[in-house]
This record gives sequence, structure tokens and C-alpha cells, in this order.
Amino acid sequence: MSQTLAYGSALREGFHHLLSKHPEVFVVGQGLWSPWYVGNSMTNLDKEFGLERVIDTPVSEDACTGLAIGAALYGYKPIVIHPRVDFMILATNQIVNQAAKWGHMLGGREYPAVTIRGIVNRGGQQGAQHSQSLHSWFAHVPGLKVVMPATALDARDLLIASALYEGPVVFFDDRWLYEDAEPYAPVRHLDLAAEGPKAIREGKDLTLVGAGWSTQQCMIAAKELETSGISAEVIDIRVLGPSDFSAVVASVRKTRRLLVVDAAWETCGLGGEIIANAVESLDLGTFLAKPKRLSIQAAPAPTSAPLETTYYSTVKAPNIVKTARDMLAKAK
Amino acid sequence: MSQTLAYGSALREGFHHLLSKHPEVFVVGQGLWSPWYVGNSMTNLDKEFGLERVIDTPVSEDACTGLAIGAALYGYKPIVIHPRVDFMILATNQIVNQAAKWGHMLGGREYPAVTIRGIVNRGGQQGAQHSQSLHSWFAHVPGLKVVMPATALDARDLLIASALYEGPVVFFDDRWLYEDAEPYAPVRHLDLAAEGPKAIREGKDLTLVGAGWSTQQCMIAAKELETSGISAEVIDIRVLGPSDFSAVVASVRKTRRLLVVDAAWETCGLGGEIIANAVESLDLGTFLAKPKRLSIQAAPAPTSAPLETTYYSTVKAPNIVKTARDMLAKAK
Amino acid sequence: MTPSICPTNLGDLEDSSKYGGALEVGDTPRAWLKDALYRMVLIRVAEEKIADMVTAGQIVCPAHLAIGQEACAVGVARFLRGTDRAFGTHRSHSHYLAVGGSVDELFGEVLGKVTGCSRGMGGSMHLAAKSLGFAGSVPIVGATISMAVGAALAAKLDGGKNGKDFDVGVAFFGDGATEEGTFHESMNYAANFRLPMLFVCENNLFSSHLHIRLRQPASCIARYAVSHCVAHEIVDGNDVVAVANAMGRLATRARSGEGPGFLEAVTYRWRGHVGPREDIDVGVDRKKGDLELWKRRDPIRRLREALVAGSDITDADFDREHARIRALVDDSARRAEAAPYPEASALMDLVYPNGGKPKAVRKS
Amino acid sequence: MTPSICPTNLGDLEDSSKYGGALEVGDTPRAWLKDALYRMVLIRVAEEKIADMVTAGQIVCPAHLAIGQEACAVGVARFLRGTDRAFGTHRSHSHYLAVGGSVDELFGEVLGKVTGCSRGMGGSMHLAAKSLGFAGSVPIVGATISMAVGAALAAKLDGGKNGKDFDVGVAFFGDGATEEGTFHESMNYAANFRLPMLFVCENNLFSSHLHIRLRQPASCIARYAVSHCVAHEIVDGNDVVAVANAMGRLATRARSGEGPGFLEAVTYRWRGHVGPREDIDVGVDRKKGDLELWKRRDPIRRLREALVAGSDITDADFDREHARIRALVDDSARRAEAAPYPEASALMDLVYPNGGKPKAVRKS
Ligand SMILES: Cc1ncc(C[n+]2csc(CCOP(=O)(O)OP(=O)(O)O)c2C)c(N)n1
Ligand SMILES: Cc1ncc(C[n+]2csc(CCOP(=O)(O)OP(=O)(O)O)c2C)c(N)n1
Ligand SMILES: [Mg+2]
Ligand SMILES: [Mg+2]
Repeated sequence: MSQTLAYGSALREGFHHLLSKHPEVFVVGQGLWSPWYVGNSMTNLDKEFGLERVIDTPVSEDACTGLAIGAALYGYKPIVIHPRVDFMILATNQIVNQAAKWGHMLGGREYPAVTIRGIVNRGGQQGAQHSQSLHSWFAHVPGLKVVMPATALDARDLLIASALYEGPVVFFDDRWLYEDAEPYAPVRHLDLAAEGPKAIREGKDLTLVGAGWSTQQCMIAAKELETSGISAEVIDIRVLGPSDFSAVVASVRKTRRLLVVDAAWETCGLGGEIIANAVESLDLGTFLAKPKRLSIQAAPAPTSAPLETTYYSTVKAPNIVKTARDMLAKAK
Repeated sequence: MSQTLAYGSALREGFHHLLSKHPEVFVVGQGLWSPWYVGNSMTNLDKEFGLERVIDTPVSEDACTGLAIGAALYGYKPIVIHPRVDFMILATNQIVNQAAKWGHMLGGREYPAVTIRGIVNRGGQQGAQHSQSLHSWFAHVPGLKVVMPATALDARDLLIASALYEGPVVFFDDRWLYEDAEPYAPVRHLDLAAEGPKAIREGKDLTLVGAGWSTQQCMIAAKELETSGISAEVIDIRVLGPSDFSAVVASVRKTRRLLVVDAAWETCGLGGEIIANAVESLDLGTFLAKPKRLSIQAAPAPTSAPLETTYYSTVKAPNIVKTARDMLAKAK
Repeated sequence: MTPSICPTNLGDLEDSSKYGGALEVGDTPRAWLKDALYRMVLIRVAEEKIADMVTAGQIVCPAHLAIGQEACAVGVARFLRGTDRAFGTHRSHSHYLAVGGSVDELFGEVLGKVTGCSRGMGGSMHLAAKSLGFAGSVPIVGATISMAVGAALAAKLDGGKNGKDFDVGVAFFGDGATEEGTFHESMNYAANFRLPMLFVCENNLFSSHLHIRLRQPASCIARYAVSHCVAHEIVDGNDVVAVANAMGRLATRARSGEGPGFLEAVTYRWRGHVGPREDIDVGVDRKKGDLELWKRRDPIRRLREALVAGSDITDADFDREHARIRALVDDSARRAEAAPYPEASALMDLVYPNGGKPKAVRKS
Repeated sequence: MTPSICPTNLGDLEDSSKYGGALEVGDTPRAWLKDALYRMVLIRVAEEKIADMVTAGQIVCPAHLAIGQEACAVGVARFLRGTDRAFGTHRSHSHYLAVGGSVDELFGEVLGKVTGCSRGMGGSMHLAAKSLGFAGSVPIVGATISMAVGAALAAKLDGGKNGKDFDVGVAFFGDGATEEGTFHESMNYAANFRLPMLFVCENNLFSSHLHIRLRQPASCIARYAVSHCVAHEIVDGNDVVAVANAMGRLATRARSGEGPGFLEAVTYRWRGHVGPREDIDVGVDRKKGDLELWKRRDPIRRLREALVAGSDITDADFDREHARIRALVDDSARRAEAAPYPEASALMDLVYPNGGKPKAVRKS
């Protein structure tokens, strides 16, 4: 067992755990018999667990997802893999109209215990249709659990918790995190219903909030801020839907400054949600600076190298640092 | 010409205008050869303009939408009709991956001048899959204009402006508004790029913000509040995407209280967006009360009569009135 | 594989002047025929009652009636068992009742009462009777087809009971649903993975207001089965014996691991697309006379005539049983009207399993 | 309509040991054959250059190469004109060049330069040359098929030029794309509305890493055309003459209002699904020997041999022209490398028409 665990390997360990210990789990989606389609997050699972439980599929996102929902109603706990969120869009009807609502509209007798994994896979000049992170959409829809791990251990343990959860989960992981490592720890058994945002770094001057990859940018920024004497608390959202942002509120009550970083478009997104929630939950006098959010610019992803660099720069650590400094410099 | 114009008839007048004056406009979608599938909003257009320009279709939301986008690249200005937003979900890929991004990712040489109309059609115990209003989703996506008229004249004139706009538009109208009438006025020629939120009622104590049907609930509430001496300004959002909420900000600067009503789910929705935007744009000292939003409860739509009544009650005028009174009663 | 023959149009099967006589029942067990007859009567009578209650304003939720199509559901149900996994549509009262769904719970559901099969949360378009083999129904057209394929996959993973006696996934859907891409994706999946799956298309020639000739280049839907290399049968969907026999053949193949089957049952709905009327919302080019002709293909009358001709029942038997069923349905409706609505708390409590609350932490 | 014959497997067409010889060029005009030969060489050489530049790290964006498949694009292009409306995929360098797209703009685009055909905003997967009949390409699998159908609808609404000489919509797509439901929806639309539409499936037997036998129950895609009542032709996609002739027949029908056509061109990609390698990302069960055999079906060599055999060209002619093309491609690549990137302002200015700014108010 290695001393550290990287995010990509952690996901694989999560799948391995699930397939080893839970005969009712199977995985289905595009790229599962390929050695790299989904990075190193599922390598050779097909060889280890067989083509019956690690099912590669035709290019049919909708049916693939519906199939998993159906199997989930009959004793299985399938995990659907969409190698890109952009492709998962073709399964929106199955996720939003069927999985999210099945339990409620049929009287709560059963819920499809399906996990729908969408991989955020962008950069590398892949362009507009290979770049999206639409987690805010799914957080908008009641009936879905929406999970977005930022750390290797969470990637593994929240994947396991998602797969074992009794209802539908949309699970986002981010290829930009696959190399991020942290000290190894054995599997923690989490009940997804009990999981939510939490502080992963303590601080007193400012609360940085991120989800998935942007959480790690916040961590980098927090370390940088520390060098100039600014103590930033970092809240990792982890579970976006159904939303419970009380950890953010508690943190801001203490730090009195809120900066949300969401590596996605701004309008009707997670950043605004968290700010609105904080403002509704706290006395306005709490805030020593206006709450702020950093988002990706409101454009499709470009491919051209310099434009792509600009495109992602707003949500990267240097801009977080700069914005945080401004917030501390300014009066209320 | 009648003295008043109702929302449903106004839509029909908009279509009639477009089909009469603009040979490049055609309409395509489900129910267009039926006398009532889309309420009274398109009655007999097929008879008047022919089955070649008023095209009823197979049950294929994705292809129907893609087809319109394709025709829009070749000189036409098609309007796609999705009789329910719930069905439009099956066209998400075409709307979000193709229409929204085509212009940008292909270098801005051309944009598909397509209007995609989704009808919000709910209540009447229709249940979870016949009830959704996902306007916030589309406002999240750069490249789309998102339009949501609240009044009869706007329904007609913004429909015309949407169809004649040079890029893709998602247009939401609401069956609950079809009987709402206002004094007749001839067609105003609007440039959609110049349209946005605007005050449709002046007031000084409180800003109520709505979009589509919720705007009318705000208007009813404003009249009711007037009877108890509270003067509410009402901002009608009209255009959600790309967002420009400066009219809201200007109003709140004056009234110093903000209550947003969005007849949809809360998390990552329009209400939070408007609140976040106002908080970012105004000094926090501006607010005499914490900004607030009213949304539909975070559940799929139930069918059972009493539950359905409860479900929609949070965004109806009586609850707006009550909430506004509370906001005025409370200190900051 | 060698080239196959692909049908195009339905010919006599869509000709309303054909197939009007008493059924050929052959050696079909009489006991089942009588069951089938009265099961169809139950569906007819229950839906007529629902129609009346809609007209009277007692039922508000949209109700899509399968009156005239009863033989499809009842014929298919003959070879289903409680562990099978059938999924329905917006028009599924017939499917639900055909597998033995409770009449009380049907009326409870359409009235939005807590006694409904979905505890009043779903109404007419959300029926389920899982322990009887009916997994559930929803109105998004085509949406349950892939779910049924997933249930078939689960059945295959289960491994079958006696060696290969797989449970089957069943998708009921209409001709309109075959225009949704997901139908084709699902067929390809089932064929590619050789699943114990049965596709049942009730081709009633209409999707809402549009006749199939306005929506597709040919009227026979089974041509898609040919293209997906799925075994198919095409039958008079108003002949419960023909439906059952064809289903039996396809189900036998599927259960023994030979792969999916496609059943096209050609039929006709008597009422409007939604609602109780025979003259409203029936179809833009549907004439009154069309319905008169199609009524001569009444699945109930044709079986009744065959059984009376064979002296298996008398007309008096039939009338007595019909009256008994009518009384039973009326009672159910009354009980449902008297039943309570769901608690207000159901709205939020049913969104997530266990009301969204954590359970004890699991160990594994 | 009478029943049709539906093909299932491709037989010899997917047998890599078949079809290796010189082409039968028949009475095809020699001038066009030479054009076709050198057009294929241009595609080959340009993509080899792109492959090298990817290997060298000069090109970063994902590049899906059609090396080995050149005859499909060039054969189809024979009967296209600038007012036609072809749409492509992630693998569309060949389509773009086949209609005459600028080599400078191709290299500009894959390098993300403002000189690119999409001003550097899209890269390899977003090519367009609209005035030449190539509307655009995108990588979401299947996504442009319905758009092409819409362009065909527009052409039909335009009314055709001489009476019925309609422009056509053309969708290029792969075998994998036929697994997306939208493909079937689009076919049904085109058939139902009898549109001047041509579906061109380059069946290269693979979708990414998976062979068609792992994804579909049979290898011939044209079976779907049969089910949708769309006229079809199935050809050796490495025979540019066969492709062109089949396309010609289908295009003639479509232009004269007889409805859509479906062309299945069976071919093989030599490199990986994405990227330059012949041995990486090629397919999970693809062996080295498979490619060797398929290379004997090289569309370029087979046409060259036919033309040399017929004394239409000499080997020296070919070598000279090949070298000229190579130099031209190298020049284009150099110019593209030297060209500027788009202005930073393009990122936001191109999101909406006219930079999102209002125009003067219209009157009508
Ligand atoms: C995705 C979607 N699109 C459209 C509709 C509207 N709709 C409800 S039923 C129906 C017709 C379906 O026809 P068919 O499948 O033949 O079933 P039938 O009504 O004839 O039983 C349509 C179009 C819907 N419910 N869902
Ligand atoms: C909707 C969607 N799903 C999955 C992908 C990933 N993907 C890119 S190309 C491809 C294979 C397509 O195969 P085919 O259509 O046969 O074209 P080919 O690559 O063989 O030219 C896949 C699955 C995608 N781009 N879009
Ligand atoms: Mg039908
Ligand atoms: Mg392919």
C-alpha cells in the first residue's frame, strides 16, 4: 500500500472496493474496456471483474443511463460512466425526469439506487463541447444527490457512499485532479445522507468556498495568502444537492468575509446560490466586505491556446489570491 | 381589433405577424395541427399559412430542434415549439451543445437564428413530468438568449423580437398566463439585444422581482400591499440570459428592500442569482432588510389536489404579500 | 446472418373493415380464455367509470384511456409472472389491471388518495404494482423503454432460476414512442447484449392527434425490429389469443437466453388521446365512421362470441359477470372517493429515501 | 409498399483480404479521376503532416485522422456543389478538404490561429467552409445529423433552382453515431417529409476502441435505412469510383424530390481513434495484422494503379504531384505557425451575434 493516494487511483480503489465487496454493484458506460478512456480511474477493472460487471457500451448516453436506472429498481446498484459531462447532457431526460422523480412520483415505495458519474474533462484545446461542468444544473433538481469530491480520499469514499446510497446520485469528478495526492488512509464508510460541505482548512480572515477542482485552487490560494499574513478558511462543498450550506454560514459568521470560487459559468450557478444563502442566513452586518464569487467567463470554451489560458484564469489560485487581498484591503 | 389583448391570443398574433411578414419564418413542433395542443396560442395557423410553414412533427424533440438549427443556418428563422418544458429536456443537447455554441466555436461567422419555445404547462394534477420551468438552466449557458415574457404585449413583441434575432433564443411562455389581458397596442419592433429587465410598476418601499408568471403574482401582491400602505416596485425580468440585472440594482438602490419571486426550484436558480448580483453591486448598507427569495418547494410536482395546492402556494400572491409585510416590519 | 425480410405497411391489419368476426380460439385453455374475457371487461368497465368521473369533474388528473385496446395488455400478461418487470406509459390502466393490479388502488391513485398504488403522489400516469410484475409507468414518451432493458439486464445478471429461465423485462409503448431516439438505442442494447427483453408496441395508429402516416414513412413498426436484429411478431392487437400466442413464443425465446423479442399489436383507441370523449382529441383526420368500423373489431365482443359459440359461456353468464364487475368497480370508486389524501408532509418527505435523513453508518 | 430486403452483415466488404486490387474505373471521366487521386493525396499528406505536428507537440488540440478513409469524402464530394449543405464530425479534415477547403485555413485552425477557417476558435473538430458546401463539424457524436436534415428542409423550402433541382443536405457520420437515437429520429424526419437529404455513413467498423461487433448485433448499417424506408447503397468505401457512383445515384433522386438516400461506405481508419499512432488507441481487439491487411485496400494506391495501368498517369507523374502537394502542405503549416492567435477580445465578443450589442431597431 503506497504512502499517498492520488485522486485518479483513489477513484479506481473506490470502484475496486465496490466491485469486490458488493455483488450488486456493476459499472456501465463508454470507455470501460479501454485502458485510458477515463484516465487511470478504472484501469483493468474489466479484466479483474469481468465484462459482465464492467460493461462497455454503444454510443447511447440516454439508453445507457435509463438501463442503469431500470437495473437499480431490481436489486442492483449500477454506476453509469459518462466520460465527459458534455456527453452526459444527452442523458438529461433520464437523469432529471426519471431518476430524480421516480421515488416521489410513485409514492416513495422505492428509489433507483443509481450513481451517474460525469467526468469534468477540459483544457488541452478540446473546445466548447469538451469542457463543461454543469453541476449547478443538477443541484437545481430535487430528488438528486449531487456529489463533487475535491480530494483523493473523498473521491474514493464519496464514490463508495454514492454507489451504496439508496437513491439516485450524480457524481462529478475532475480530470484536472487525478494527479493530486494525499496521505493514504483506509476506506471510511460514509452515509451519503449525512455528508455535506465541510471546512478542510481553518482560518479567520476570510472564507474561501470551492467544489471539486476549485476547492484545490482555494487551497493553493490559502497557502499563498498565508505567506502575506492572511488566514483563509476553506470550505469544500462536496455535496451540492440537496444543498445544505450551514458549514459555509458558520464559517462566514467567524471570518466575516466570503469568496466563492466555482469553475463553471456564473449565472444561476453555485456561486450565486452560496452567496444568496449566506446573505439570507446571516445579519448583513456580519460582512466586513461584500461577498464575492469567481466564475468562468460567460463564453463557450475556446480552443486557441492563449484564449484557453485566459478562459480558465479567473478561477485559478492567482486570481483567488488577488481577489482575496482586495477584499481584505477594502472597507466594507 | 379588440380593446384588450390576452397573453394566449397575443402569442398567436405574434406568430401571425411573423408568418405574414417574414417568409423566412416557419414554425415546427408537436401539436401544431391540433386545435388545442398549445392552448389558443397557435390556433389555425396551419390552415392560414399552410402545412409547409406550420409543421407538425413526429415525437422526436432532439431531431426537431436540430432540424430547426440547421435550417437557421440556411436563411430561415425557425421557431421550434415544445409544448412542455419537460419534453424540451430531450432536446438539451441540441440547445446547449449546438445552438448555444455554434457561432462561437465556428469563429463567429454565423449564428443560428432559431427560437426554441418551451411552454411552462403545469397544475391540473399533471404531476412531476408535466410541470417544470427550467429557465434557470438555460440562463446558465452562454450563447443563449433566454426570454420569459410576463405580459400579453411582451409575449407578442418579444416573440417577434426573438424570432427576428440573429442568434439562438430560448423563449418560455406560461399557460397560466394565457387569459391575462391588457389594453391593446400595436406591435412594437424591439431589438432583442436591447431588451432586458424593467420596472413595470413604480414603488418606493420594496422591490419585487418576477419572471413570467411570477411577475404577475408580484403585480397582484403589489396591489394588495398598496391597500395597507406599502408601495412596491415591480421589476419584470423579461430577459434572463445573458443576465443584466442593472434595473433590479437601480430599483433596490431606491427601495432598499429586495424580494425575488421565482416559480421554480431555488437551488442554483434565478432568485439566488438576482440576490447575489444585487449584493455584489450595492453597498450592504443599502439594505434595510435582508434580501429574500420565494421559490417552489424542493420537490417534484405532486398530483394529489391538496399537495398540489401547497406546492404552488409559496410563489403565489398571498405569500408574497405576507413575506413583504414581514420584511417591512423587521428591522435590518 | 443472411438478409432478412423487412415489412413496411400493415395491410389488412390496419384496414378497419377486416378482422371483425369471432376469434379463432383454437386449443387455448378455456379457463384462461374466460379469465382473459373478464379481465378485459374489468379494464373496459374501470376505464368507462374513470371516463364518467372525468366528465363529472370528480377526476381531474389527465386520464388516457385504453378502451378498445384491452386485448394487448391482457394477451401479453398471459405469459408474465410476478418476478417479471413490465414498464408502462401515460396509457397504462390496462397494463396495470392486466397483471392483476388492485382496482381500489387504481381509483385511489387517479383521485390522488393515499390509498392509491402510488400513494396518491402520481395519478393516472404513474401506476405501479411491482409485486405483480408491473414496475411502473410514466408519461414522458419512450422514457421507460431503456429502463425495462435495464430490468432485463438485471434479470440476466440474476442468472435465471432453473438454469436459464430468466425473468423478462417488458416495455409497453405506442407507435409514437418509436419516434423517440431512445427506443432505437434501447433496441440496440437489448440485441447487442442479448437480453431477456420484450418490446411490446401497441400500434394504435395514432400519436396524440397525428395518424402514423403523417409521422412515419410506413405504418408497420416491426420494421425497426428487423433492423435491430430482434425477433418479431405482428398481430391483430384486438385478438387476445393472437397476442398471447405471439407473446408466448417471444417470451419462451427470451427466457431461455435467445435474446429479445418485439411484438407489434395493431389496435385502435376508441376515445380521445386524453380524456373521455369519442369525438374530441381523437385525431386531426379521424372521421366518425373510422371509429364505427374499428368498433367491429372490439376485442371483448369477439372473444365473447367465440366462447358463446363454443358453449363455454352463455350470454347470461357474461351479463351476470359484467354486472358483478361493474358493481365491484363502482365500489372501488366509492371507497377511493371516501379515502383520505396523502399527509401534507409527503410532499417533502418522499423526495429522498428515508426522508433524506441519514441511516446508521454501514460497514462492509 | 411491399416488404423490402434488409441486409445484416457486410460480408466481403468487412473482410480485409478482399478488394485489394486496382479499381475498376469504367468510363469515369479521367479528369475527375485524376482530381480525385490528388485530392486524396492532399488529404493523406495534410493529415500525415498534422500527425507529425501532434507528435512534435506543435499541435495540441485533439486530432482525429481519416487516413485510409479518404475515398469516402472525395467520392461523395464529386456530386456536391457549393450551395449544398454538408455537415461533419470530429473526424472531418477529409470532408473539409474534399470540397476544396483551404489548406492554409485548416492548419490555421488546428493551431488555433486567427487565420483558421473558424478563426482559431474551434480547432480540428470545428471546421467549416460554407461557401464550398461544408456547413461545419462538431465532435458531439450524431449531433449534426439532424442539423443536416434541417438544412435539407431549408433547401426544399427554397424550392430548388430549375424546377426541382434541390440543393441537398448531407450528413457525414460514423458507424458509432448510428447508436445515438438522434440518428434514427433524423432518418424518420427525412423520410417522412421526403427531404433532399443524403446520409453518408463511413463505417470504419470502430467507434473509438470498440469494434462494431461489440456494439451492434450486425455490421451493416444500411439495415437502418431499410427500416426507415430510405433508399440505400452499400459500397467499398475505399473505392472512390464506387462511392461517387452510388452517391451520384442517390443525389439525383434526392435533388429531384424523390426523397432521402443513405450511403454506407465501408472503410477503415489506419491511425488511432484520436492522435497520430498506428499502434495506440486503435481498438481493444485490433491486431497489428488487421491494419496490414486493410492497408492493401488503400484507396489511393488502388486508384493510382488503375490510372497507371490505363496510361492516364505515370508513376513519375504521381511522384511529382505528390511532392508538389507535400511542399504546399508544408508551406501551409509554416504559414499557420507564423500566423497570429485570435485577439483576446474574441473570447467574449463572439458569444452573441454582433458582440451582443443592439443593432438599429428593425421595421417591418
Ligand atoms: C417526450 C415527450 N414528448 C411528447 C409528449 C406528449 N405526448 C404524450 S402521449 C403522446 C403520444 C404518444 O403516442 P403513442 O406512443 O403512440 O401512444 P398512445 O398515446 O397512442 O398510446 C405524446 C406525443 C410526452 N408526453 N413526452
Ligand atoms: C455524444 C458523444 N458521446 C461520446 C463521444 C465520444 N466519442 C468521440 S468520437 C466517438 C466514436 C464515434 O465513432 P464513429 O461514429 O464510428 O466515428 P469514427 O470515430 O469511427 O469516425 C466517441 C464515442 C462524443 N464525442 N459524443
Ligand atoms: Mg399510438
Ligand atoms: Mg467508426
